[in-house]
Amino acid sequence: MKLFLYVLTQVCITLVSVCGIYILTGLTGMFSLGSAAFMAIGAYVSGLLVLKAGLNMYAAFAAAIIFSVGIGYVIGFPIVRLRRDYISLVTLGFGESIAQLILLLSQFTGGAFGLIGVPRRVNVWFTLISAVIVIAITAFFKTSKFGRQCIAVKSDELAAQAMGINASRVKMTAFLMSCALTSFAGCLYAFYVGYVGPTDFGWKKSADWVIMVFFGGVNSLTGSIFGGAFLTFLPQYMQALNKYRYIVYAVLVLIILNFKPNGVFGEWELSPRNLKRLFSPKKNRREDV
Amino acid sequence: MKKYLAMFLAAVCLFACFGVTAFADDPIVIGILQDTTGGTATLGKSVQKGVEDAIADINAAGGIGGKEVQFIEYDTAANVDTAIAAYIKAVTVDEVDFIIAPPIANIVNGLKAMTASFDVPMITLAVDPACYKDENGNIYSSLFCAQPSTTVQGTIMAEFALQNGFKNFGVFYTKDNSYSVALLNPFIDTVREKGGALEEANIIGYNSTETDISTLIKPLIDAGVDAIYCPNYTAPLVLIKKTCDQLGYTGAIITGLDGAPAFNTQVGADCSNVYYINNIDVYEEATEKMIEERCAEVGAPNKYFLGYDSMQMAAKIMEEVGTDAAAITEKLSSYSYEGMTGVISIDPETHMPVDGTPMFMYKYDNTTPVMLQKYPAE
Amino acid sequence: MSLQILLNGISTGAVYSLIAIGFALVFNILKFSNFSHGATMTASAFIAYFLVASKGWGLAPTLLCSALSGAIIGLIGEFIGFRRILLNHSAPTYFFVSSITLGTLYEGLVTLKTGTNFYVYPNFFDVATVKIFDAVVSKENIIILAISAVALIILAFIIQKTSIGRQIRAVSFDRDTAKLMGINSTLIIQVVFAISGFFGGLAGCFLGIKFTLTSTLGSLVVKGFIASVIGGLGSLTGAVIGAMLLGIMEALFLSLWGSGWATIASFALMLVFLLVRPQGIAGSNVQEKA
Amino acid sequence: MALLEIRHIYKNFGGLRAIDDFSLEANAGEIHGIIGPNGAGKTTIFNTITGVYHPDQGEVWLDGNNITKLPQYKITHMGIGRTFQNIRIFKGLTVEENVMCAFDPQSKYSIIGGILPTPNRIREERRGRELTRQYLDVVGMLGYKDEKPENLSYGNQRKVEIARALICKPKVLLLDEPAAGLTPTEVSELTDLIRKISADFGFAILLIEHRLDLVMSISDTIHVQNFGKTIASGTAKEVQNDPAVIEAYLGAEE
Repeated sequence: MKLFLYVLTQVCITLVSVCGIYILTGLTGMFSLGSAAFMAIGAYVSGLLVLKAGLNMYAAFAAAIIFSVGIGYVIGFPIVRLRRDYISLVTLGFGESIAQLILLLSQFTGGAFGLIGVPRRVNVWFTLISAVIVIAITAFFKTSKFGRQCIAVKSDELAAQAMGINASRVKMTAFLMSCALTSFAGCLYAFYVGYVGPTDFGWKKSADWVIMVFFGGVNSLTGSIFGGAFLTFLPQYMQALNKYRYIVYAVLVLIILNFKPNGVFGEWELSPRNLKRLFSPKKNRREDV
Repeated sequence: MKKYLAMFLAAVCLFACFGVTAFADDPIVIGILQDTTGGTATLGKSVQKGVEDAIADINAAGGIGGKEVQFIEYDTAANVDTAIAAYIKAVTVDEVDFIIAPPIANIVNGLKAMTASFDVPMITLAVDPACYKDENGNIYSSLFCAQPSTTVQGTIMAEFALQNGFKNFGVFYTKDNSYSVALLNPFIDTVREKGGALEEANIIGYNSTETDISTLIKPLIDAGVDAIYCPNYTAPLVLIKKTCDQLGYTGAIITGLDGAPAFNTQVGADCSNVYYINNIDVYEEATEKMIEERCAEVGAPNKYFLGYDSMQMAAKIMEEVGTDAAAITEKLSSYSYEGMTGVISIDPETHMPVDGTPMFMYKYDNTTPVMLQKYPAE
Repeated sequence: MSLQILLNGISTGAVYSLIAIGFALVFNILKFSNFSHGATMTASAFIAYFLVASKGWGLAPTLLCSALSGAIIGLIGEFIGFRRILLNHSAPTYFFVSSITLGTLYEGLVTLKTGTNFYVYPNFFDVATVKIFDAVVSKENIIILAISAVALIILAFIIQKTSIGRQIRAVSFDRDTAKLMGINSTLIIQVVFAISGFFGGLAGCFLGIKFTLTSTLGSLVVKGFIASVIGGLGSLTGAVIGAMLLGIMEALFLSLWGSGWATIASFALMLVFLLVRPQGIAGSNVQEKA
Repeated sequence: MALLEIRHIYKNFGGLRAIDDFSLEANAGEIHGIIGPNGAGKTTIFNTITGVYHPDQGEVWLDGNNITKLPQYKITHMGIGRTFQNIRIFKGLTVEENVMCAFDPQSKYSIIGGILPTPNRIREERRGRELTRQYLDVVGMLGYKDEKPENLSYGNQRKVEIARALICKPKVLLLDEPAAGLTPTEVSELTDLIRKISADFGFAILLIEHRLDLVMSISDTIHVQNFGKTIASGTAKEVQNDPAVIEAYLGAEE
């Protein structure tokens, strides 16, 4: 049971960042390989604020998120102006630089040893509630004017501009949302594990989140959440075949990408309307959205 | 129809995840948590084999107090999250009596916060003293180390280098590797105390992802140092040695445990200028026999023997006090055990071997290891 | 900036250019950066090590074996990872995700066989280095330079002058129209993946020789990605120039500020470069019309 | 000072001169047709007005403001709505959401409203939905509001684009070949629709169209473009028998 709770916590923390990536990549089609760096910023800043400055945990979380959004704003400027395929490169470079900064500021961050002794004040219920709140926020974001504008910019940026949508501001909002959520995930991680290692936030971790969104369903929040939960559970429960773990993981994702390209859930969204539609009698059901 | 298929597929996958593993009956169970995949798997696999062979020998000699000893292997995959999941599975689902944990400081730092809430005794081989203390310095009760700390190793290497007439030192270490950083200060402080020359400019750190070793190490060679201290893993060490040869560096290269054999064959060139430290005296007759018989494809023989001794020490203690966790930890905190790597006596303050634990300095004659000195000298 | 640092930069740049060529080829035709290229390099380097190098044959057979296995892996990769996505006309980001997953799959298979201990190629030359004034260059680097130069010339010739080259350019402009014009797009895409895999094999083998052969060697593919972007996505000559620039720049920064600041400086420079000239050195900037 | 004034704009791509000294004045309620052979620079004129790119020379004034150098989305806010030559509908959004997108810049709630159901948001979303339904009804597409636009017929997609342009509350509406690919019945439907919206909303309409019967029947003034130059402009009758126009279309008389 304890193991299930531990893995559940990990799933909740991953879902918080997967929601951020869903807004950035799922809704707005921007591809970042550096989002894990914002998780690192969130973890280190909140940890240090509590350890060195004695702030209470919630104030430290808020400060860490605001700090990450600030950095996101600075790095966001080039991102919203550049062509789509450069975004992954700029964020990749940014992620590597943050990893170096963490090592260089070793007197604060503990350098290669990582940040030790962060008080473990976050339990599984805290992460569960945070995940539910973040999912709700993302769902509201998607159905709001911001969500629509993101999808419009993703589908056709020029036409969106012609309809009066400020594409740069929309991309910036989506990017800052993803920075905020991934750094919140970082805070949760730091205060659950009690230790933040410098090398756990490379570009492979950002790529994993994107794979989770695609696996579940790039246009559907429900799909991304399923993708995040399933692909986090899988490795932990495959301890037995540990050598083959990565192979099974990769084969599974490849199958989904090849045969069900828009993910296990496709466009389907868990909404009361769709549920009613799914289980209503066959005859009056038109092809659902 | 397609939608039902997707829902069914999702449900099956989620259900498959909750399968519960079978529960072993009541023999003594040892949890072997090691990195068998990822960057440090060579070390992890060597420790794992050492512990397995020790358990085989113990069972051959009648087990512990007549009870058969079994083991369960967990792969920590050089990643903190996986290590924690494996640890919790070991202590809760499989309820192991004793854990042998990886020799990697990052992993132990990640695990130690968890050990406070479970009191299963755990021996690890991470040599960085910080791994055994929480942030205000008090020791985790059920966490122990069976290998001399980096302070011990760093000091011995510095004393050895000074005694052998090296004067002007350079340091080339891996910044993002906590093992390497932990071995840094003991060496530097001892050299500076005992009159060796080591300017700040000659201490160069680089990243394990960086590949242009020639550009990085050139300042040291230009500074004309007569010995470069390289506390890095074996793979980068081979590269550093080759680059130094190419750049025409003839001074000494002093490495940590990772300069031990298999390094010489992988360099495939004259290693006479390489000095390294080791926990075992390979020419001591029992050790030599064991290396031939069992360590054919073991990547790091010294880690094999450390794993072997840790398991034997744990077995001796459980022989005396049974499998009650509190009794084991209490006994272990001041226990002393004579094994293949010499006498391991745990210091209650640091839960690490006291400073007197023996270590051996080696040199290569072309590519064959030559044992030079035993520390502390008899 | 001593001669040695310059030579180090050029030799790093040469390896990056082999990676970048493989990258630019695939980007040229499918408009996405193929991140499984890194794992193709590692896998073919390991295959060459086990089949040829450990038996003591010379450098040339090892390189050939590595290049050919790279080509084969490229073909397999195209079939498993990208064929169906191509047919479904999905968004480029799908290619990206499937290329990363493909990379994880290859890396998993490689670590399955080799575990994670590292291997070292035998020394192919008795005297490994050549002295130029006071600087030292290893023979491998010279060969890498020669091969990437020759490869670039041959490739440029194929792409510009031969009918296969014309078809490749046609498919890279518009896959579907090329199909309507009677070009077998799928075959052409396979050819491109084979050539890209060929270069990946070469790059992987040289990486194994220059550095030790570990299963995580593939992560250097990121350098090829940066080089091909600086050079202008899709253009081969741009990729090689970008790679050389990146190699020399890294060596310069490393020698000036040491490893930490060097990464940050190269990121900052890349950022400025992209803002000033978004289409890269040799790329073309097509104005999107309504 | 007319509602929309285009003063001598020039635009070239490399050596090609796409627009060579084009001027136009349009007031509320007027319909201006722009015709000419393919490649005459008609769509380039629309792109330059709406800010996809900026003219090399000359100025564009709307309702007394100089909008020449404004970014695209700002020009739309100033009151220019447009449709596209080849349909550019937002995939992944339903028909209703497509039109709502054009309304969103006017809806007043902040990011807080974006992530929480604040009263502001609920009120603005409802206002948006009502307005969208109203405009969809104008173009007769209300029944398809929950459909995916990609599944609709070509004509219906065109109507959604028009509804989307209308909701921008434009002062000037730019229609880029709205009748392209339509069946004759759909063309007459479209003609009535254009007349209706011009009458109901009273904004100026610029219309690019190859269907000369449609253009001639509803345009007040017509501008004929050829290789970027305006070779003639005036009422339908004047333009019809202008020799330069005939030559451009039917080739010179023997």
